[in-house]
Amino acid sequence: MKQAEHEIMSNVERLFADKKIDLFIGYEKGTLPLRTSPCFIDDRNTVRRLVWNSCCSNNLAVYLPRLMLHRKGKNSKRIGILCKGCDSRSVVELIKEKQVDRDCLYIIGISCSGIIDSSKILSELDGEGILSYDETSDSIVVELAEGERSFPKHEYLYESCCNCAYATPTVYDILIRTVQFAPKVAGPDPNITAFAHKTREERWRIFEEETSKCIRCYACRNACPNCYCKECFAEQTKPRWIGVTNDRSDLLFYHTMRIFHQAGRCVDCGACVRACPMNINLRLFTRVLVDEVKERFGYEPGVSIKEPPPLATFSLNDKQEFMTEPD
Amino acid sequence: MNNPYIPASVKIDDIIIENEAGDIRTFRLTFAYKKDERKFSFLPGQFAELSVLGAGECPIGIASSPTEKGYLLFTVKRAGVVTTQLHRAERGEIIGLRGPLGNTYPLQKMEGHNILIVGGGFAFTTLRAVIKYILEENNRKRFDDLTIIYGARTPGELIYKNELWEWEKRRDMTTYITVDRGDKDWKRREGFVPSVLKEVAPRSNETIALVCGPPIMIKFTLPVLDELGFIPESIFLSLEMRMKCGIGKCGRCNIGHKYVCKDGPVFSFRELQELPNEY
Amino acid sequence: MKESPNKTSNFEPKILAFLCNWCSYAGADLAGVSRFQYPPTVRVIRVPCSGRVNPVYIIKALQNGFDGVLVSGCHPGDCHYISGNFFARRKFALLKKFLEYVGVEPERIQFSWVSAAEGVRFAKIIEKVTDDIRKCGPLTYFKKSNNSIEKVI
Amino acid sequence: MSNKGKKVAVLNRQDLTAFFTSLSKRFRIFGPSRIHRVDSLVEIASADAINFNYRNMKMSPKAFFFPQTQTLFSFDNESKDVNTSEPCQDRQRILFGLRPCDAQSIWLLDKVFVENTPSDPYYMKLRTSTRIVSLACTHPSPTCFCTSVNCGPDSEIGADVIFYELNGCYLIKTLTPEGEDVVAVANDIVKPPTEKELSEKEDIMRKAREKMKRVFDLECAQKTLDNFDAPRWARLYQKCLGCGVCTYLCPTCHCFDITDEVVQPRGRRVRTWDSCMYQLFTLHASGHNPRPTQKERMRQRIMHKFSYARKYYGHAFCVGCGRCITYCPVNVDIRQFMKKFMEEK
Repeated sequence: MKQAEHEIMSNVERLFADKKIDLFIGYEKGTLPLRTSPCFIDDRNTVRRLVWNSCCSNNLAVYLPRLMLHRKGKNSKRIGILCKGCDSRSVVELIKEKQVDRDCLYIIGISCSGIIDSSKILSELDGEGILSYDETSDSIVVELAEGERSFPKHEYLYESCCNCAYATPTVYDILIRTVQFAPKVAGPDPNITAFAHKTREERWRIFEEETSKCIRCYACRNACPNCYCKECFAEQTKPRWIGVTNDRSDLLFYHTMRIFHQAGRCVDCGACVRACPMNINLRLFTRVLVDEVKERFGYEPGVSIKEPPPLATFSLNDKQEFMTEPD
Repeated sequence: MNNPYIPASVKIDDIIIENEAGDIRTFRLTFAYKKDERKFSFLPGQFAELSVLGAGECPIGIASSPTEKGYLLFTVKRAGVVTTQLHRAERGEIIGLRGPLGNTYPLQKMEGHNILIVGGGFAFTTLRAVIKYILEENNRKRFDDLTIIYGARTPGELIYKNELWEWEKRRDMTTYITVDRGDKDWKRREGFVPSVLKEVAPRSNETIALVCGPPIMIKFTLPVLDELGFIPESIFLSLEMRMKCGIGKCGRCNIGHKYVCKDGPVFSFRELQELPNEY
Repeated sequence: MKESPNKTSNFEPKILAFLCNWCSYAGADLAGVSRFQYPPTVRVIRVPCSGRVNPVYIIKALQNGFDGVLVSGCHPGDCHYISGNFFARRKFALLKKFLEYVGVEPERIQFSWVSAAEGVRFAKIIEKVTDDIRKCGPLTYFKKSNNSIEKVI
Repeated sequence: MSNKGKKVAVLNRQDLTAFFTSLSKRFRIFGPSRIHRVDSLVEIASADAINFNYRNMKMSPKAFFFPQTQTLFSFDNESKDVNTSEPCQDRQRILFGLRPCDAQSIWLLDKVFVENTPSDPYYMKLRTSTRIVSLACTHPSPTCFCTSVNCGPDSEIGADVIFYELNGCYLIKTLTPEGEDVVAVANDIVKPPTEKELSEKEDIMRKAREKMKRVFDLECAQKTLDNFDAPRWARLYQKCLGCGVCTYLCPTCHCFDITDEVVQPRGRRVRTWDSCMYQLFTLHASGHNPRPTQKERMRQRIMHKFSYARKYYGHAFCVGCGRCITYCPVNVDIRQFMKKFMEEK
């Protein structure tokens, strides 16, 4: 991991030196244990702040649409961005949806071996103060007041990383290969299939119970790179689609529609699940659309820039088994 | 314990369409219950929250002066959800009114001084209130001469037209009415309010200036007032911010540590210079 | 979610139908003109094309008291705007799968193709949709109630 | 913390259940309990439902007085007649186990909703029917910084009664008249404190305070804070996503929105939480927005808590609970901001 960090720093330093980029978005050390934080580097001598480890969880592509808006017209150089596999797929989606143009970006891709869910480790330590943490190739070593504890990485990954099929970025200008430790083979997620086999009433009860925890803080929407609308349907007043209260039915409406707006676009990076302060298991509901789009249209978002998004195109012989026919 | 969020019900007595485009209307409201009317004592410069049940509330300056007994005037431009509903209301309907809110123009400070009133567009509502208050017979002698400079984009956009022509004829005040672009039968002055102000150049000593208008007009009027020798303490601005509660609690209308709904909407330019310019 | 077992036949479901102006609306018109009988449970909204129906409208309908929604458009290939119903077909495929997955009865949201000449087909589809939704019973778990209890604790 | 004048008593740990059963006759008791690994303040029936080893609740207690959704009044949408009958509040409530920082945050909210005239009747109704029993902190979590914002693990501001957890017993200090009739219920099972217990409490508290070294000094950060156009504002906001997590979880954030909601035939005017970090918070109907980008909004949040509130209410509106640090999706850390303001001259 340290070697990858140096590679990133030297690349970014060279890019600044050659005046190719005037801003680089990467990760810096977080102020909380097992957390990193996005950072915006705009000159050479602060490149030292950049880090790379298994806690670089945020999807940095979320900043690109607003930066593009901000830079329109000004002849600024390119934006550098560090992309893991899922982040690069988000960048591809943003390029496809004309929010970001490819030649305004300088993408440093980094193959990723899965990101650690710090809340899983912290809840096991039950609030114990972590003095410092270090990382070996396959486990996280945490130093506590009374000694050390090590946590094997593959047991504490985010669900999205557990069956990630794109550990290597799909678009990049430079690729940094870290020591590759392949996560489990990408297959259907066990607790998603378990949910799908429950009875209809049971599934609805879980959906209603999960969404009723929502406090309408919109962290899931603002953390998602695909959610860049200037005015979200949830906040429109002319017409007002949904109420502003945390009324049970408004929460169902909001989550149903926000998730459905990701149909055929969601790259399953897990940013919404990480951002939610109320631990709503959003992935339980977003994942079904990812699988359905793959199975029905054979399309995976964020893979190739040229392939049109599924809902922006059609084929004459799309399956229509769901249509109602009079008996 | 009285509840500051419950609106008093008022009846719409009359609706006057003020401009040609028809998106500015003046509502003449009378209180449905006498006890609300007694409680509603206000001075020029204050505003109130007009409330349409089912749509919401919007803060509108009180355009009538306390000297006009028995009714209240509110001039509303159709812009958002509530104002659109208001513009759909007909005569005789009951709507809600919460107030009076905010502070007033500095009437004590203005006594014994000349008054310069600079207004623009449809933000002439509270200025009309203070003009009517000054022109009241027993109030008029408390103030020296009164100069009004009021302008709008086109002749059709001028509001309170009949009162404007009346004020022009009066001798105890001087009124300059201008438009940015006149049409063929516009005989009066043409030009932006700040340039007319520079041309008219009223004396600045012993004079209090009240300014209210769109941000662009204020931006160009203040330097002209400065050239004419007006000190920041004697320039007063009535500001407009997004508001919801109107009683300094919902945290939305602050400029620095002051709440425009409670410590304003009228601020002296001196106060505004101390506050961060985020309005 | 208390599933009210109101399966008795006297429950009259309220169904919203988005009918595409060029085919389904004309088909419904034909059904009416030729006096084909079908249950009066459907309120119709005419839309220029089935592709114009935004899923927000469908969820809004379920929230405001409808028991089911039908969207009907031209047969693939007949669309006045050439590809409106093709895009719609993909969108509805995903919407139906998603709502079914989270626990809404699949019969509550139905999509169909009805051409301008198929008055009989339109009447039969309305009958089928009404029976399906009558079996599901009134939609209570999505409806917005106006005495929503506040979490004042 | 001076002990003179304030009634101090000691309650053995085993008598806690008896204390609760007699309390629950007169009060509805809300206490900390862990549900799906989340500590929250919920209504509890008996003492053993309380789980005592919690750092702090995830949600701040403001929801008990200023709920996320509150009906101001309801009306019939056809006849437009208004019904302002508020829901009746039955038995008095006790919030047991509030941390001192949360108790102080309620004291700050009182400044906004009660002391700032006209006072808010909805808040008053919930506030006057509730008593706060706080539990002093013995081992603060890494994100706590209450000692830097003149609050502390044993701060008594805002609480009616404060419990100090010693080994084997609790030292109870009554702080307000309302607190007296909470402790009066346990008069027969409490005993006066011995010298040993008092000194034990002092050094437990000293140890807790030392665990949290002061991160920044509010006074000297204040001076550089007011430099409104300082270049650092342009760097601090960049990673903020503009979501509402920090403001909705913050115990002292009190901004709200008032909207009308109609479900035919009835309608209601409802007050809901709002956040200065949202884009539409200050958007005028004309399209003008005094705070157009996230830079102004982040600046507003920091300035309101540490500068404007001090000028308007005389006290910084931050109690150092650390929720905005723990739950921010991009790890924006308010302590880091304040340290930067301190270092800058």
